Amino acid sequence: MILNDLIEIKNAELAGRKKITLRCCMAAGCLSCGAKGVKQQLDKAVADAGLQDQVEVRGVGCMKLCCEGPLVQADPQNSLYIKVTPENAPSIVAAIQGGQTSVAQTDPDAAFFKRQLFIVLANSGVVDPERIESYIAADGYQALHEVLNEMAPKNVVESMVQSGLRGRGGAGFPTGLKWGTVAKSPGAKKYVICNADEGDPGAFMDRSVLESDPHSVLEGMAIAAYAVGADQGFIYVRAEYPLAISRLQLAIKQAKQMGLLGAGIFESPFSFNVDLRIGAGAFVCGEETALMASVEGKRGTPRPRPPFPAESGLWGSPTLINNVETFANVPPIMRRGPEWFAGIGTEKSKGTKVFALAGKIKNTGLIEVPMGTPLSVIVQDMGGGAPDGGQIKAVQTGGPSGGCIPAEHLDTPVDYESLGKLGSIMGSGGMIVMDDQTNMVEIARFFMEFCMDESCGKCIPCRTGTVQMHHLLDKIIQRQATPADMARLEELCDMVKSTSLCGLGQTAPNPTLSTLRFFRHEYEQLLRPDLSGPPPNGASETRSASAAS
Amino acid sequence: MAAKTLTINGLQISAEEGATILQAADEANVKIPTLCHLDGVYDVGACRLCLVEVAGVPKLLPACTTKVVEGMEVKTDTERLRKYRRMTLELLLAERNHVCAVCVANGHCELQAFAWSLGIDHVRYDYCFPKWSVDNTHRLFGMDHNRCILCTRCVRVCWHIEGAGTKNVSGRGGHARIISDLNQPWGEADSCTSCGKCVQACPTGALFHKGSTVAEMERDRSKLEFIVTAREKKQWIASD
Amino acid sequence: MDRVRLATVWFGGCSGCHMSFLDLDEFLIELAARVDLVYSPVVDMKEYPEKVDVCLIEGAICNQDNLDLLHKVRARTKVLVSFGDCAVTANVPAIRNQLGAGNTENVLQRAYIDNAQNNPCLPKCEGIVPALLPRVMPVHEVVRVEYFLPGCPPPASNIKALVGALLSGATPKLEGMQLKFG
Amino acid sequence: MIATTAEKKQGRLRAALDHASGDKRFKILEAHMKKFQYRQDALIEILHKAQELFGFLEDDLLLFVSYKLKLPPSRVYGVATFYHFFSLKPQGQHTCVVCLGTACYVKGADKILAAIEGHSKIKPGETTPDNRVSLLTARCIGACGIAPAVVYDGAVTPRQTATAAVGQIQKWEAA
Repeated sequence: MILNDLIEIKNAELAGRKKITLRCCMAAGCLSCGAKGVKQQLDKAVADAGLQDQVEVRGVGCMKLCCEGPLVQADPQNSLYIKVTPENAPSIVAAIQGGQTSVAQTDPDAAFFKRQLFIVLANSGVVDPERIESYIAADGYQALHEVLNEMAPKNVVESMVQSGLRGRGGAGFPTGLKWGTVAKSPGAKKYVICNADEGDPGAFMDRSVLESDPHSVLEGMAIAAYAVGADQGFIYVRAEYPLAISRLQLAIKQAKQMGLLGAGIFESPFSFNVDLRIGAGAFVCGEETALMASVEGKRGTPRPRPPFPAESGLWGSPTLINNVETFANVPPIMRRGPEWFAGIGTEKSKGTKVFALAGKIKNTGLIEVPMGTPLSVIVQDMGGGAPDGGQIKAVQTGGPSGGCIPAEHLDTPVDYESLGKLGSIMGSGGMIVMDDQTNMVEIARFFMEFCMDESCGKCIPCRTGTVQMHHLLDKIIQRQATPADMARLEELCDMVKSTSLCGLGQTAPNPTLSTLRFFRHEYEQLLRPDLSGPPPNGASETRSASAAS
Repeated sequence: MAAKTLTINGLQISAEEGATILQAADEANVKIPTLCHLDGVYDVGACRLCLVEVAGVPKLLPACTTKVVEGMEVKTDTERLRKYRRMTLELLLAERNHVCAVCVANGHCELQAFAWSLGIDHVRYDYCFPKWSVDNTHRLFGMDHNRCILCTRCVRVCWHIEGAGTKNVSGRGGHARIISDLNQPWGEADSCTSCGKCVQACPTGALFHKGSTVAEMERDRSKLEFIVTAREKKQWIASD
Repeated sequence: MDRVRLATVWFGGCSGCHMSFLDLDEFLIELAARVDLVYSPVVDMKEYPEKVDVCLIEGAICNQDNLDLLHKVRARTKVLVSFGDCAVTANVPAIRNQLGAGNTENVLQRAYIDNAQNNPCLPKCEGIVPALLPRVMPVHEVVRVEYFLPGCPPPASNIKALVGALLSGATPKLEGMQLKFG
Repeated sequence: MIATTAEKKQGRLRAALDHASGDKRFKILEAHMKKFQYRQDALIEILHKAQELFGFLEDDLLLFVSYKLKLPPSRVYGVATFYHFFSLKPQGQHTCVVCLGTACYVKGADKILAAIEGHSKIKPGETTPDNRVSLLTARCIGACGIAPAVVYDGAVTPRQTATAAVGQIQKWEAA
């Protein structure tokens, strides 16, 4: 494979394009609503109408507005059909020929779409994720070619530094700096790992990227491997995402066949292989040292850092770990230049961020917005506010490591620093909207239960502290807790945060701390004054014995 | 080997390059509490009792896995650290059934000793009272999960000193427990060589010699130290 | 100086702490000179009196009677001392908690039927045998407690240190081995 | 003593291997291990395959994996029990996985779960006594856009209600 081959594939693909395309969303959400049958019937309706030469029915990745799925977009008509059933197919095919249709549509130029800026999701819902040619037609693998042929590894690192990209996994560590550290670490063998263990409940951005545009992640990883001097990559992906796994497997196979992965990529001396590692249901494996233990086939328990993976990672070798969205940002940055990327977003948070918008909100789905977009734009303008006349009470970001931002702070711009100031975190991109029906103490308990169940059990503060914090939250909800119990809860939050071994424990108190900060009255309403009298509301004096095993 | 100078609690000391804060402190006779560290086996930084404050570092650092750095200013015994250590111990005491009065290790237990030395007179958290079993199937030893604090010393000596790989942790979180082989009764674990290193390593009454009664179970760490020194330094005669 | 009104109560425990109290030997005589023992298993007093200054509580809270009396004790006493491991940690009586919620039937079954040599029958007479609580608790889980004296039993010297300090109006300060559980 | 221990060891392993020799699935599993060159770091992939073939990880199976990958049994057991995806107990004929991710939770997944628990009288992780239905929960299946989601026998089903979920279980019971 050389550049000419790549361009040839692109041209052939573009030349084969038909006058009309019907893009059918084939991501997991729409598939579970029957998208497969929709595509089959569209194929059939097109054939029945004898339009095979004019109409292409293309299965694509996520088309973002998940709540209205299955989605079908007709171009150049620019019609977006929603909640499509297989029976609707003939009617849609009639409509693209100029006829009338009663199939429900929504405005593809509505705020939900118009306020988005696509970098990571540019190919999502456009290219066919199961055909590498489709990705190449969208300028795929050009960046890799350019990097391999025209740039020294240190210049690639330099470009990443200039772009200002920060890790999209949650903590926001500068990506270029991380690449530079791995590149400088001595070692004959180095690894690149893509963290696709999207464990935050309420987050599905990485799943969508992998299902919709797997090659962009592979290309990003290959560029990273070249920059840091690695020849082996792993993608650690959750077993809960079978579609993402099969599409990745297919993408790796196709890329290998074309010589875009494997030995001598683009006929250069650079070799890079990618293997999949399937997670097995452990949230803690999103933590990088635990993830590496898991890749090595061990119990996914974290270890103290330093040494950091960049110095001593997988099997003791320098290892670069970035998450899916970070890698997906790399090809566009290389293609369009770091200055272009650095021109988007805010001073300290560059580029865009993908969010999975869900919960008590009208439009649920996937959005990509420039960093610095106010939360209110996301939840009100794009999300359409709370459904059924409810009032938005809070927005939860960062999953079990994040916090609840109350409605009065909705003018906050989304960037790493602003969310941090409110006791939340950017996180990987889960954004759950809560309305006035939501009990915030129960939300705190929900997340604490999550952390308690997901604690690996290695360090004492996390293993036992989450159990006691969960018990105290439970006691508060049962109206059996006293102000002394509240004080104990707050003290434990501080202790678990300060003393836990890894990020899971260190951030486990965050949802509780943030709800205590903004919704303290909801806690206080549930307290009994002290131990001297019987508890209020006839709650019984004693709690039931808990059995941990 | 180059020496590093640092201060621990204001005291100027020097330590070998590559030494941990815990080792440096130990040589300077500054005691840092720890439940998972055991001389001779690698450290895991799990119990968090040995966390110390280092000037200029916002996070608390585990003394057992943090290497000394020139000019480091370490504090091992601040009010904040003492408070966290007390809480850690209280959490442990509430986690399983540490009924000291009827424990074989009463009076010879590291958990119990740290509790009184840190001034714990009661546990402020509700006791969990979980149901855990006792494995008495081994000919020589017993394992009482009620007393286990999951420090994994037994696992580490079994794998890295004895090399048998009998013991491991199964499950996770609060459900984690020490197993033998394929979660078999200890007496049926084929790989166990009955060397007893795990029993010597245990900080509490979780692992014990059969036949010891309450308050009788003393540990003999010298055997572990002997074999580690023997292997590392080729010194096969005990120094005293 | 007014005489201190001292009480001791005995909940779910083996009475070993009270035995240790009696081991105070000659300090008992000193004590007798300075306190009125207004309620205790070792004196004949049916009702817990009002206005007690100090009460030593032995035992865990196991049944409804323990619970009712404990609330009365708290309401009528200035300073409560959790006296011994059963009061401080619930200790051996709480081993039955491991049977899980609703264990009371199992406990009675085991004690009065399975292990009975003669006349196995459950003690269920209303008003005679107090109902067991679903869960045995240390004292401080039910009411506020001022001081804790762990030990099984606490050695007489520790009792003397604590009670002596209370009588002299000082804040008791036990430390080191004096706080050893078990 | 040494002799008896050795005897016991062989007996146990031989039993497991005897068991394996009569079952085609072990051959498929071994072929899978071969694909990974019997690498010890592929343990989790091997366990995935084993569970796919056998439905759950029984002791002989774990012993077989441990023998073939040359890993101590305690290591294999420790890994198999660390990850929630692996099951050491047989599953029922049908599985019902209620997603308890945040999006599903705020949209009432807890009520769906409670309804199923009430109807089937089992808790998550348990199987009905007639072995018909296993109830499980998931931490988030990433179907947040169509919450609350329930997975019936592997099929993700959007926008579920307590009634719909119980209805599906009744259908299984009637079949």
